[in-house]
Amino acid sequence: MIEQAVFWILSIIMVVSALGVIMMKSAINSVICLLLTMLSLAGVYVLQGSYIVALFQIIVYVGAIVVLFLFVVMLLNIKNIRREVAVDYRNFIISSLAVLTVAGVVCILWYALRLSMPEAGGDIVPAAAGVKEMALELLNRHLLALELVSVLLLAGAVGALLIGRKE
Amino acid sequence: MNEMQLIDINIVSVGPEIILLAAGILFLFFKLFPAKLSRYLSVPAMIILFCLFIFLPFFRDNNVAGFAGAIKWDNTSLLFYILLLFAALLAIMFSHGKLKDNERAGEFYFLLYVAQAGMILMVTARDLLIVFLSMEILSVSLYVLVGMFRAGKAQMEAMVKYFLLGSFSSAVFLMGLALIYGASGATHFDSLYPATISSLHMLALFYIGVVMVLAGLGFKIAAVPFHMWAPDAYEGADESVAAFLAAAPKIAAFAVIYRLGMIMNLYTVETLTAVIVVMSAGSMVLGNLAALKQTMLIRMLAYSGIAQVGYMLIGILVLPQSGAAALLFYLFVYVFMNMGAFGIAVFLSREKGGNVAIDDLAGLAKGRPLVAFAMAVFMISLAGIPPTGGFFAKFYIFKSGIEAGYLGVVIIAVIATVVSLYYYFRVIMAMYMQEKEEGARWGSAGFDFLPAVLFLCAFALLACGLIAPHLLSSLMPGEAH
Amino acid sequence: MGIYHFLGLAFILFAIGAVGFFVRNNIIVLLLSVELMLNAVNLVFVSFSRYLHGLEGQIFVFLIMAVAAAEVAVGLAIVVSIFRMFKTLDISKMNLLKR
Amino acid sequence: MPSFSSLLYLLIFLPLAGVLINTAGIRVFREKITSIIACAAVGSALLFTLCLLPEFLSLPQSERTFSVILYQWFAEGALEVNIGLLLDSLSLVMVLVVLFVGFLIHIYSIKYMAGDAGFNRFFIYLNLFIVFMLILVLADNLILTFVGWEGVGLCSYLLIGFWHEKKSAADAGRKAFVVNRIGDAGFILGILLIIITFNTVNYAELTEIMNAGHGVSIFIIGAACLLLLIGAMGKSAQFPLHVWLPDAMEGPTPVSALIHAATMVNAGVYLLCRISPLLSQAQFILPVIVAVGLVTALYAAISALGQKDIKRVLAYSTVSQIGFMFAAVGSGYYMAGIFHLAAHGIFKGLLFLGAGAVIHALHGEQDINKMGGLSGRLPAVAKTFLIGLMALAGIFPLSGFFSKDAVLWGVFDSYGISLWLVGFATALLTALYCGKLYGLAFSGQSNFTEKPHLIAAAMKYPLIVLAFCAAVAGVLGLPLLTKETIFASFLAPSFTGVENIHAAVSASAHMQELILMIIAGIAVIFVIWRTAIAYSRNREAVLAYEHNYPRAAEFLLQGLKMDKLYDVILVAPFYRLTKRCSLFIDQKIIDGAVNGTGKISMVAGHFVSSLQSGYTRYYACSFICGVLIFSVIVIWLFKG
Repeated sequence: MIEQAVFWILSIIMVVSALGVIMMKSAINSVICLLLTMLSLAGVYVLQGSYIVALFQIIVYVGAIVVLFLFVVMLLNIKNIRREVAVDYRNFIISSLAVLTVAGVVCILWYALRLSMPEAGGDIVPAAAGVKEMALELLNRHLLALELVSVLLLAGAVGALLIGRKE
Repeated sequence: MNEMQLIDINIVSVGPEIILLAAGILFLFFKLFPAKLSRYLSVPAMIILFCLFIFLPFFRDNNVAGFAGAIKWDNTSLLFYILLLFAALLAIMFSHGKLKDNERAGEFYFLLYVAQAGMILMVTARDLLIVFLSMEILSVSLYVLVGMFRAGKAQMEAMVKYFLLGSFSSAVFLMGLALIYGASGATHFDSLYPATISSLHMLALFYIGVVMVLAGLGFKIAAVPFHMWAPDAYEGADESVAAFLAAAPKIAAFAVIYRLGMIMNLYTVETLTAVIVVMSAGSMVLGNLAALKQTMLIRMLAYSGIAQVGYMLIGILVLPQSGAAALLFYLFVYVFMNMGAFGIAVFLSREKGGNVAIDDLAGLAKGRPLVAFAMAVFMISLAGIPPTGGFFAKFYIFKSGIEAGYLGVVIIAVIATVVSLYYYFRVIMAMYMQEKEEGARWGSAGFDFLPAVLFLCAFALLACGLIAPHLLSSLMPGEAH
Repeated sequence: MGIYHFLGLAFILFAIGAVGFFVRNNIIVLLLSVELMLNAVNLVFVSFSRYLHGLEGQIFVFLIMAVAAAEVAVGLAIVVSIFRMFKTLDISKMNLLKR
Repeated sequence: MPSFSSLLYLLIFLPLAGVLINTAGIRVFREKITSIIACAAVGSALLFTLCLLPEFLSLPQSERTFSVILYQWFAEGALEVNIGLLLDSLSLVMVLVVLFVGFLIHIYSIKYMAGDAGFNRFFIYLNLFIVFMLILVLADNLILTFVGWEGVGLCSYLLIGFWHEKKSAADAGRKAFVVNRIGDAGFILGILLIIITFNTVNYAELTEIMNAGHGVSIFIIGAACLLLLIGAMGKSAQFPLHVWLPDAMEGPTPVSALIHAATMVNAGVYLLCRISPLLSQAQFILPVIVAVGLVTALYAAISALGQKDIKRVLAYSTVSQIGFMFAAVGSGYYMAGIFHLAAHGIFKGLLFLGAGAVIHALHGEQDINKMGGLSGRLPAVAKTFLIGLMALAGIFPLSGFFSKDAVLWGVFDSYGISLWLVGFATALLTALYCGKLYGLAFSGQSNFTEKPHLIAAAMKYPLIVLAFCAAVAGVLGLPLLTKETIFASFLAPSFTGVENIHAAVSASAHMQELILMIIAGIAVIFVIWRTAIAYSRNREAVLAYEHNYPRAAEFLLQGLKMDKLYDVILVAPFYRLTKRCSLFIDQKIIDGAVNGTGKISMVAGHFVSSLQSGYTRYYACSFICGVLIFSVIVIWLFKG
C-alpha cells in the first residue's frame, strides 16, 4: 500500500519535472528539472528493488551528466536565448503533427503491450540482486560489451577534444 | 557461484578490431614527430588496412566464434568484412590529398580506424546489444569526422544535424532493443527464433521492437523515411568523408539487417516484409525523384544513394532464396561505383575548391579524358546499363525479386530505374557535351594518384560486368541457417 | 504494482522526451530530451529485467549510461563549438543546407 | 582454306580498334591520320564481310548460319547468356547495309567535317557507333542486342548534341533521350517477361521452343511481343514516339544520314524480324504493327509536305518509310520489310548526303524555299539527288519501286484493299513531296546569290556510288511477280517456319499484283512529274500562296491557272493539314505529353526535395512518422 503511494508520488514528480525539462524557457531550469527527473527515477528503481541501478543512476547521471550540462550552460552564459518555442506557423504545424505522431507511437506501444500480456501482468517482486552476481555477469558474459563501452568512451573523449578545441 | 564457468573469450575473433584500435591509438601520438613525417601518414594507414586481409584465410570456413557466441565469423561476415576494407581503403586514398599537410591527420586516421572497428564488430556481432554498442562507436566517430575539417558554417551545421538526429535514432533503436529483450528475454540472435517468442505470447511487442530496431538501422542506411539527414550530412562533410559515410555504414547496417532478415524470414512472411517493401519502394521513388532536381553533385549522389538502398532492400525481402548473393553482389558493386563517383567529387573539389555543381563537370572529357571515362562508367553502372557491374547487380536483384513473387516492387524498381537514367546521363552529357567556360583549366595531365585510383575503380566495375556470374557464385554464402 | 505501471511510466517519459525534440529549438534542450528518452529506455530495461527475473536488463542499463555519457560529451563539445561559430543555439537558424 | 567464320569477332573488333587507336591519339593525331584510321577500320570490316560472303553462299541454304560463342557471360539455372555472335542471312544483310553505307559516310565526312574543332571526336563517335550497331545486329540473344541497342542510343545522343553550343541541339538530344527511355522501358520489361516465361534469351533457342510444343499462353507471348514492339517503336521513331527524330536533325548531316536514316532507326524493324517466331505465334499482334506502321507512314508523309527545312523533309520521310517497313512486318512479309530497309538505307543515305552537300555548298542554308536552280550549279549533286528522290518515290526501274511494291502487295495480300489504299495514298504523298523538294530546291530560278562552294571529290564519289546502288539494287527484287525473289530466297533461311502463314500465291493473285503495281507506278510517276513542274515553274506563286494561305481572296487571285484544281482540292487542305500535323499534333499533343511526363516527374521531384527544408525538426518528424506507420502496419497485419 505504501509502495503504491510512493510510486504514484514519484511518477507524478517525474512526469511533471520531465514536462518541465521541455517547457522551461531557460536552459538552466531545464537542466534542474532533468536533475529532478533523474532523482525520482532513481526512486522508482529503488521501489523495484534494483538498488545498484539506482545507485549508478545517481552517480552517473546526477553526478556526471547533469553536472556536465550545468557546466556547459554556465560556461556559455546564454542570455539571449529566450522564447524559442515554435511560433512560425509551419513549425507549429509540423510540431503538432510530430506530437500527435509521438502520441500515436506510444498508443501503439501500449496496445502491443496489452496484446502481448493480456493478464494484468505479474507483480514485480523486489528481489535484490547482489553486487557480486552482477559484477560476475558483467565481467564474464558481457565482457565484450564492457570493453566496447571503453572504446566508445575513448572515441568520445578524442572527438570532444577535437571538436571543442578553439581554432 | 563458485563453480562459475568462465566464457571462452577467443581473442582471435576480435583480432582485426584490436589491430585497428592499437594502430589508431598510435596515430594519435604522431603529433610528437616532426610535421614532415605526418605527411606520409596515409601510407602506413593503408598498409595496416591491407594487413587486415591476412585474416581472410584464417577465418574462412572456420566459423570462429568468441565471447560466448557474441562474435561469430562465418563466410558471409567475411564478405562484409572485405567490403568494409575496400571502402576504408578507398576513403583513405581519397583523403590523402586533403590530409597531406593537415596537422589533424593523426586524429583523422584514429577516428577512421575506430569507425572501421565498430563496423567490423557490427558485421560479426550475433548479439543485438553488441550491435548497438558498435553502432554507437561508429556513430560517435562519424559525428566527429563530419565536422572535423571545420571549414565553415555548413560543415558545423551538417555535424550538429547529423549528431542530433543520430542520437534520436539511437534512442529509438534502443527502445526497440528493450522491447525485444522484454518480449524474448534475450538479445542474442539465436534466441530470437520463433519458438522462443511465440510461446511467450509476446509477438506484438516483439514486432514493434523489431520495427524500431529497423528504424535505427534504416537511419544508418538512409532508407526512406529515415533518410533525410543524408544529403545534408554528405554536403556538409568533406568529400572524402562523405564518400566513406555513403558506403561503409550502409554495408555494416546491411549486414545487421541481413542477419535479422535471415531470422525473420524463416517464420513470418507478411508482417515484417511489408515494412521492408514500404521502405524499399519509398526509397526508390523518393530518392530518384528528388535526385532529378539536384544541381549539386554531392546532393545528387546522396539521393541516388538513397535510391540504390531501395534496390538493395529488395534483396533483403527474398533472403533465404537467391537474395543473399544478389544483395552481396549489389553491395560489392555499390562500393566501387558510389565511392568512385564521390571520388570524382573529391577530385573536382580539389581542382576547383568548394562544393561541386553538376555543371562544373562540363568539359571534363576534353580536359581529363580518363577521369571523365571513369565517371561515365560510374554513372552508367549506377544507372544499371549492361556492360557494367551495376547492370548485373540490378539484374540479379530484380530476378530474385520476381522469383519470390514481389512483382509489384520490381515493376516500381524498373520504372524508377528508367527515371534515374535522366539524372545519371545528365552528368555524362555535362562531361561530354558541354564546354568549359574560358579561363578555367584542369590541373596537370601527368600521373596523379587520385585519377589512377578512380580509373582502377572504373576498371573493376567493367570487370565485374564480365565476370559477374563467377563472382556471384563465389559470393553464395556457404552456411545454411 | 504490476509491470504495466512501470512500462506505462516509461512510455510517457519516452513520449515527453520525443515531444521535446520537436517543440524546442535550443540545442541543449534537444540533448536533454534525448537524455529523457534514454532514461525511459533504462526504465523499460529494468522493469523487464525484474519481470523476467534476469540480470541482463540491469547490466544493459549500466552500458547505456556509459553510452549516454559518451554521447553527451561529444554533444556538448558540439554545442560549444556551434555557439562559438553561430553565436546562437537556435537549431531553426541553422538551415543553410537544404533542397 | 581458312574459315572466315571462325574470325567472326573481327567484324566488331576492327572498328573497335579504330575507336581505341583514335582515342589514344585524340590530342595528337592530325585530321588526316584520324580519318584514315577510322575509314580503314570500317573499310576493313566491310572487306572482311565481303570475304565472308562466298563462304556463306557456298553453304546449303538450310545451314547458312555462323555462330560463335566468345564467352559465357553468365548462367543462372537454366538461363544462360553468352556473348555470342550469330550471322545468318538476316544479320548479314544488316551488316552489309551498315558497313557499306557506313563506310561511304565515313569517307564523305572527311571533307564535310574538315576543320571542325571536334573532328577527332566525331570520328571516334562514328566508329563507336558502328561497333555498337554491329553488336546489335550480330548478337545472338536479346540481352546482348540490348547492349548494342543502348550503345547506339548513346552514340546517337552524343552526335545529335555534337554541336552543343547550339541550344536547340542540346534540347534535341534531351528529347531523343526522354522518348527513347519510354521505348527502353518496354524493351526491358519485354526481356524480363521472356526470361520468366521461357528461361532463355537466345534467338535460336527461342525459335526451337516456339517450333516445339511449349504450352505457353499466347497472351503472354503477345504481351512480350507488345512490350518489345514498344521498344522497337521508340528506336524506330514510330507514331507516337516519333517526335525525337525530326529534332535529331540538329546533328551534323553525315550523322543524320548514318544513324537517323540508314542504320540505327531501322533497328526496330530488325528486332521485330528477330522475334518473328514469337510474332507468328501471337498473330493478334500483327494488326497492331500494321496499324502503327500505316498510321506513321501516312501521318509522316503528310507532315513532310509542310516542312521547309530540307533535312526535316527527309526526316519525316524516313519516319514514313520505316512505317512502311513496319507495315510489311505486320503483314507477315518480313522479307519485304528487310528489302525495303536495305533499299531505303541506300537511297535515304544518298539523299541525306546530297542534302548535306547542298547545305555545305550554300553556307549552311537549309530552307528549301530559299534554294532553287541548283541543278545548274551543282550538277552532280542534283543528278544523284534526283535518282535518290525517284527511288524514294518508287519510280519504275529504281530500287524503291520494287521494295515499296513488295510492301504494298504484302499489305494487300494480308489485309485487303482498304489498307492497301492507305499505303497507296502514302505512296502518292511521297511522290508529292519528292516532286516538291526537287522542284523547289534544284530546278527553276536561282534565289541564292552567293557563289556556292564546290563539292570536294571525297563528297562526290560516295554520292555517285550510292546513286548507282540505289538505281540497280532493284535487281534483287527480280523476278518481279513471285514471292521467291532473289532477295527473298536469300533471306528465307532466317524465317523458316514463319512465312508460311500465307499460303502460296495463286496466278490470279499475280495478276492482281501486277495490276496494282502498274496503277501505283503510273500514278506515282504522274504525281511526281506534275508537282516538280508545278513547283519549279510557278515557284513564286506557290510560295506566295503558301505564305498567304489564310486570305482566301488573294488566294483565288493568285491561284495557279494550270494547277488550280489541284491547289484547291489538294494543296490548301493539305497545307493546313500538314501544318496542323507538324504543329499541333507534334508540338501540342505529343511534345506536351513527353514534356508533361518530364514535367510531372520534375514537379514531383521539386515537391520531394522541398520536403528537405533544412530544419532538423522536419527530419526527425519524418523519422518518427516512419516508426508510427511501420508499427501500425505490423500490428495491423499481426492482428490479421
